[in-house]
Amino acid sequence: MNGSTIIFYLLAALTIVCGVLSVSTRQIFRAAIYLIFSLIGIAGIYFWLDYQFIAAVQVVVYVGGIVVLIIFSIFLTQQAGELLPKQKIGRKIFSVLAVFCGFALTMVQVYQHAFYENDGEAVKPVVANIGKQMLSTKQGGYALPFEVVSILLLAALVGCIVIAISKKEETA
Amino acid sequence: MMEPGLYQILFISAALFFTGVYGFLTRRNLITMLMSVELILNSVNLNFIAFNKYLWPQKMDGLFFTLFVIAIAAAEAAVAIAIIINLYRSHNSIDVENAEDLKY
Amino acid sequence: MPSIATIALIPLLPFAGFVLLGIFGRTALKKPAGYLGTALMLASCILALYTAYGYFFDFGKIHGAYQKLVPFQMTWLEFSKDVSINIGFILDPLSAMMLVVVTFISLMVHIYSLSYMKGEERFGTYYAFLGLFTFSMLGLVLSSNIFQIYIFWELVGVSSFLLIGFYYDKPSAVAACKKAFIVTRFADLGFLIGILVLSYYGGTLDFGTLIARLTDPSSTQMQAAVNASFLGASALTWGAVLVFIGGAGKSAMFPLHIWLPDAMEGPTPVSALIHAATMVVAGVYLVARLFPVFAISVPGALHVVAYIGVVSAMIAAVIACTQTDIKRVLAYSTMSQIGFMMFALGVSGYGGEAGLGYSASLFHLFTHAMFKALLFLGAGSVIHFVHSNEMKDMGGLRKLMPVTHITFLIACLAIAGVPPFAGFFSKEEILLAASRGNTGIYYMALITSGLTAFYMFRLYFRIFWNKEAGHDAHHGKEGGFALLFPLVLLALCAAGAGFIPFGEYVSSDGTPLHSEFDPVFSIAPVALGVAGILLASWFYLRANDRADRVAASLKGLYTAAYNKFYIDELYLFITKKVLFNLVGRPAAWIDRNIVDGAVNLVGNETVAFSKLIKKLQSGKVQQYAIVFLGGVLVLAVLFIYIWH
Amino acid sequence: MNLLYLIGLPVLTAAALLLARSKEQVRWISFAGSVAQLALALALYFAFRQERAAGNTAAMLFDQTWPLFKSLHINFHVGVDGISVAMILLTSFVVVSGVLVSLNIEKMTKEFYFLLILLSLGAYGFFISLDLFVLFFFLEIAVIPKYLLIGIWGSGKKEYSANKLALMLMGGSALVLVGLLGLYYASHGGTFDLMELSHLGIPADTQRILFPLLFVGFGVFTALFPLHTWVPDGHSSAPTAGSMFLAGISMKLGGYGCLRVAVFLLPVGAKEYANIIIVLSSIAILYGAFATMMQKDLKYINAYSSVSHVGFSLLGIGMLTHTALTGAVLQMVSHGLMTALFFAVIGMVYDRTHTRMVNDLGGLMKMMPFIGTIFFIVGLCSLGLPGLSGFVAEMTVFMGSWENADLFHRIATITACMSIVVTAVYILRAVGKVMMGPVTNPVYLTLKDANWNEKLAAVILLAGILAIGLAPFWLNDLVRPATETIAHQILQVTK
Repeated sequence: MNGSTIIFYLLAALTIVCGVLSVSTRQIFRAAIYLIFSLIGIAGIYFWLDYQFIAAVQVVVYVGGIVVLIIFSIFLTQQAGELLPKQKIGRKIFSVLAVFCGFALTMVQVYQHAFYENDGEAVKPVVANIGKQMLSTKQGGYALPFEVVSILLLAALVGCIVIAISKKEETA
Repeated sequence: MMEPGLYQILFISAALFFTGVYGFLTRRNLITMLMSVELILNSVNLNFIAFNKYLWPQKMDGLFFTLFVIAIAAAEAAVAIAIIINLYRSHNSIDVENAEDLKY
Repeated sequence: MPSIATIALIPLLPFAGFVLLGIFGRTALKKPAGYLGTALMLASCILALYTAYGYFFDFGKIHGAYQKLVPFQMTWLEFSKDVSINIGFILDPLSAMMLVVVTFISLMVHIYSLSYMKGEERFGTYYAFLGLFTFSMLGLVLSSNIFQIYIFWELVGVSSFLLIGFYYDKPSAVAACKKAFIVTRFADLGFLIGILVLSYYGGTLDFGTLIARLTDPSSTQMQAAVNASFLGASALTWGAVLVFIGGAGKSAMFPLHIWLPDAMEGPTPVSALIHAATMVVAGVYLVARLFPVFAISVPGALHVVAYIGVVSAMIAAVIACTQTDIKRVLAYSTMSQIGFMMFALGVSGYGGEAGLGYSASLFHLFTHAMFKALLFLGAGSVIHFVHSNEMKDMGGLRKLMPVTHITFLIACLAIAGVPPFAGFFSKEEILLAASRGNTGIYYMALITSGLTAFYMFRLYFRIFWNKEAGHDAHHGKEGGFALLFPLVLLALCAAGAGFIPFGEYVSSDGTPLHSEFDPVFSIAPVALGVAGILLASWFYLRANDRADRVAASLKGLYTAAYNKFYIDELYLFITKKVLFNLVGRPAAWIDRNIVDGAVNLVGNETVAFSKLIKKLQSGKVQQYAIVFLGGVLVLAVLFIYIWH
Repeated sequence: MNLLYLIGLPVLTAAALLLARSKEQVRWISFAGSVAQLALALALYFAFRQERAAGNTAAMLFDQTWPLFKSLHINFHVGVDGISVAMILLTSFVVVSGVLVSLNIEKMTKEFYFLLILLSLGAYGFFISLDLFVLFFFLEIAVIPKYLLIGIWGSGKKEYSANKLALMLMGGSALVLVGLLGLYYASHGGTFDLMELSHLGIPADTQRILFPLLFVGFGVFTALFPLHTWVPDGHSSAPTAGSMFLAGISMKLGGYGCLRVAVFLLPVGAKEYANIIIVLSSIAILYGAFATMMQKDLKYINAYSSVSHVGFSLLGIGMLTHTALTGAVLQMVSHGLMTALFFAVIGMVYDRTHTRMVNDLGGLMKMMPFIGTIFFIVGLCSLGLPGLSGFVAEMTVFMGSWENADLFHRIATITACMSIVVTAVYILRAVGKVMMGPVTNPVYLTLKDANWNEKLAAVILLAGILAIGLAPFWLNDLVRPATETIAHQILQVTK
């Protein structure tokens, strides 16, 4: 039992506990906050795994971007102090059952499966390497997907504007 | 306690995934459903990274996929929230039970 | 022998009149319509007389017998190699005689109508219809093919419909024309099926071949027809009876006579032409045309003809005694006289002396056409004068309308069978034939002829005598030349036509039949006729209440006869109550509710089912997600543990 | 004579319609197009006669083939025989007069005419195709316009009627499609070619299965009892030209299909199911006539009478003798002309009085002698008056039916004959109420008679009716050899 292990389990606990709280609390703002912590926990795991760049992206995009967006939308749509509506109990039971079964099935499969580890010279996931491969047009390069994703983002941006704007014009 | 490895991470990601699914199934508020979806996406990202780390250390494909997923998740969240806000404007509610105009 | 064109022109000239006046009769040709129609009819009549004269005295007789000539025939509609509808002309004594009758009476009616229908708004149309009728009737009598007869039979029916309904804004006229058409149509159904039967067994539609095959006991067709039986009678009997039903409908035989009295709603000249002289004798013509088949092969059917004929004659005569509408009296009298013709055919045999009834029947047809047309035209003249059909509005008209009076009297004498007027000779022959053929029928006929004299003179006295000149001067004077000329001409014929030695020319087998006049036999009918006249004069010569008292004492019979023995009501019951309410209404209801209901049910059930399953498509995302997740899990388990 | 003109002309007309700028242009283009169709149909008739007179005895004349889907042996194969020519003539007559009577359509004029022309295209294509695939294609082309014509320009409960019609006809087409595919696979070699299929001798068991599919499928189109219920609703809701096309052309597609596909290709099946057809059609004839007696709406009267009249052609088909088959074709042509004219006249009356209820109308003859006369003549044609086409056709059917000597056929024939009386009852009732009698409504006194286009339309159809009624031999000579081919197929089975 060394420090690294302890840190890992702490991070794991943080992630899962915050995740569970985030889907179970009846106060929506708290749910968002729990989500942040859960995401931070995942970022921590990325750090733990030595994937600093991804961890940074995770913090910046998720915690700094998406969740803030979510919080803004909560402000826009939610009355303060209002509890979230309760779900039907039947639905809850069924969901728990299904989720538990699914989880059990997955884990059984995971533990029964013998993963084959590839040997070979490990590539350091440092920013320089990532950048090179990302913008490379050679074999194994990700220039094309990169462009596709950027266009997708652009399209999403335009889409958001259109969706948000259309109603206003009609009412005006 | 065991040395953390692939199986432990897979356990976390599976737990996170099903937590997200549970949230998606039981939450009635669209924003919280969106949060559940974020959890699901993150569990997938975690899997990619873990497999990359433990099974294909000589490549970075998992990492790139994670990157793209994050990018797409950002777009998705933006669009989803635009829709949610629009829905709120027209229906004055973002309860998923009420958003059923497109049935039949 | 006249050229084909000459014969063809006889029917085609009136047809040309129909087409011209039908199209332009309302506009360009409105004024000269009458003269145009009459001129065409005159030409047609001259051609007909020329043809008939030529036939009887020139080319028709070969080896001492009149031949059936078919100068022209063309295929009109081919059904199979042997069976086809041919349009052609047949010339034999029967058709030649009918040509003369039809064209002559039609010409008289054309002339008469010039005055009678003057000022009518649809004057041109009237002449067009007359042309159509004359064309159809001539086509009918010239038919060389049994289907051709049917064709013209229907056309005659429709022109009768048109003319009865000429005053189409009068609801009673509309009802009458519909009734006439539908009743005769019903009879035509029998005719049509009869044609189908005969043509099937005869293997042809051509009269000559058909008659030859169906009268020759050794021919295969004949044997097949006799051997095939249905409900106890041979196919041939059925065929003949069915054809006769068609004839009975057109000739207003009991029980299909109900349309004839109502048909009097038409203009009076039309009644004279169609419902007295020509169309209504088409049934007689039809039986006469197929007479060899009836007489030789199916005597059973001929008995039917005889009994139907005599019963009709009698019933009609009884009803005629009670009617007060003068045209209706004449209508029933027509029916009665046609009954005479029918049973004369019915009691006749084929060939030689036995064929006396045949000649007598057609002789009566000929004379009847003359005097009955005269009676109708005379009645028309009276109606024109007093503007009413009812007897009670008339009386004492003899001084006001002398010409009408004299001609009407001649006609009455003729129909009553007083010698030497035309009716006497023909009726004598019929009675003679009946006494030889069937005594029962003979006595019934004798009584009927007495009744005939009675009701005709009842009519005569009530119009021209009875009350004295109860009419004001506003009636004006008797009609002009066009009105009176046909009356006089027809009166001459009615008086003199009896002296034609008819049997010489028209007989069942074509060989001349010499009929000798037997004064002893004539005593009984003439005495009865005179008795009828005297009785009528006792009742009606002067205004008195004798008739009413007798009617009151015979109340039941009188009321029944006055109401035409309730036959109309019976038909009305059958059609209205049974056919409309028990067949038509349910059929319409079933179609809307059961057949269509079934279709709608299929549609509605589909919709209901879709309503049921569309609930699955609830629009609730989470429900979908759950189903999706469940599906994924089930599939995963299936693929991993069961179907791996 | 190139049969493709028959397809090309409507296509060209339709294209020209799309380019038209004003309603006037639309009307004149359609009118010119339909007159050209009529001319073409007449030219085809004379060319056909000439070819036959020159001694060409091939079953199908003017035939042409282009491969469509080579690997499936589907060809664009066209050709005509007497029946097709008669049907094409009928179609062209109805199209011209249909276009003429609808010159006063103001609502979406261009679309209306476009659909009319499209329908005629479907009909021509259907009648000339000798490949079942192409045949089915054109059959479907003819269905859609009907739906739209009723749904858009109709009156009354038009949506219901349009749906009902379209669904029932589509149901029929579905059966036909299954039947056609069955034929395709039954032919082993896999062919849709009509003439090839007719020589194949399809096994009796297969025929037993396929015949009902095809016959009922086409039967829906031609109001086979009890699948006729779209007829009253569809006809009564359709606009005037729509009813004319529906009854005059579209119902004939079904009859033609029954004869040309079902009976011709599957004689064994026809023989086995003939009695059922006879029973159904006899019922339809009499029952339709009785149901007509009780109708109050003029269009319903004509629609039910159509059920009854079409029954005659189905009866003729069921009787399977050469004469009866000829009669069936004659009846189709005759009924097409007659019923189209009847609907045209009803439309004219309706346009003026705004009612079709028999009880509300009366005495119209006085104000509109032309319309009244045509109404009367077409009524007479319907009740089978000699000199008009109905008589010729019905008598041919009766004569042909009577050739079957057994009691069953006899009774069926007599049942059918009885309808001539019932027909007279309802026709005279309608004529008597509507045209004769006193004028029921003083408003009617100011009504005008037909105008030139209506007169022309009526005269064109009337000319057809008279041409058949007065001189049936030309049509008979045209149709008889063609039906003989079909009768021959059946005769071979018997031997």
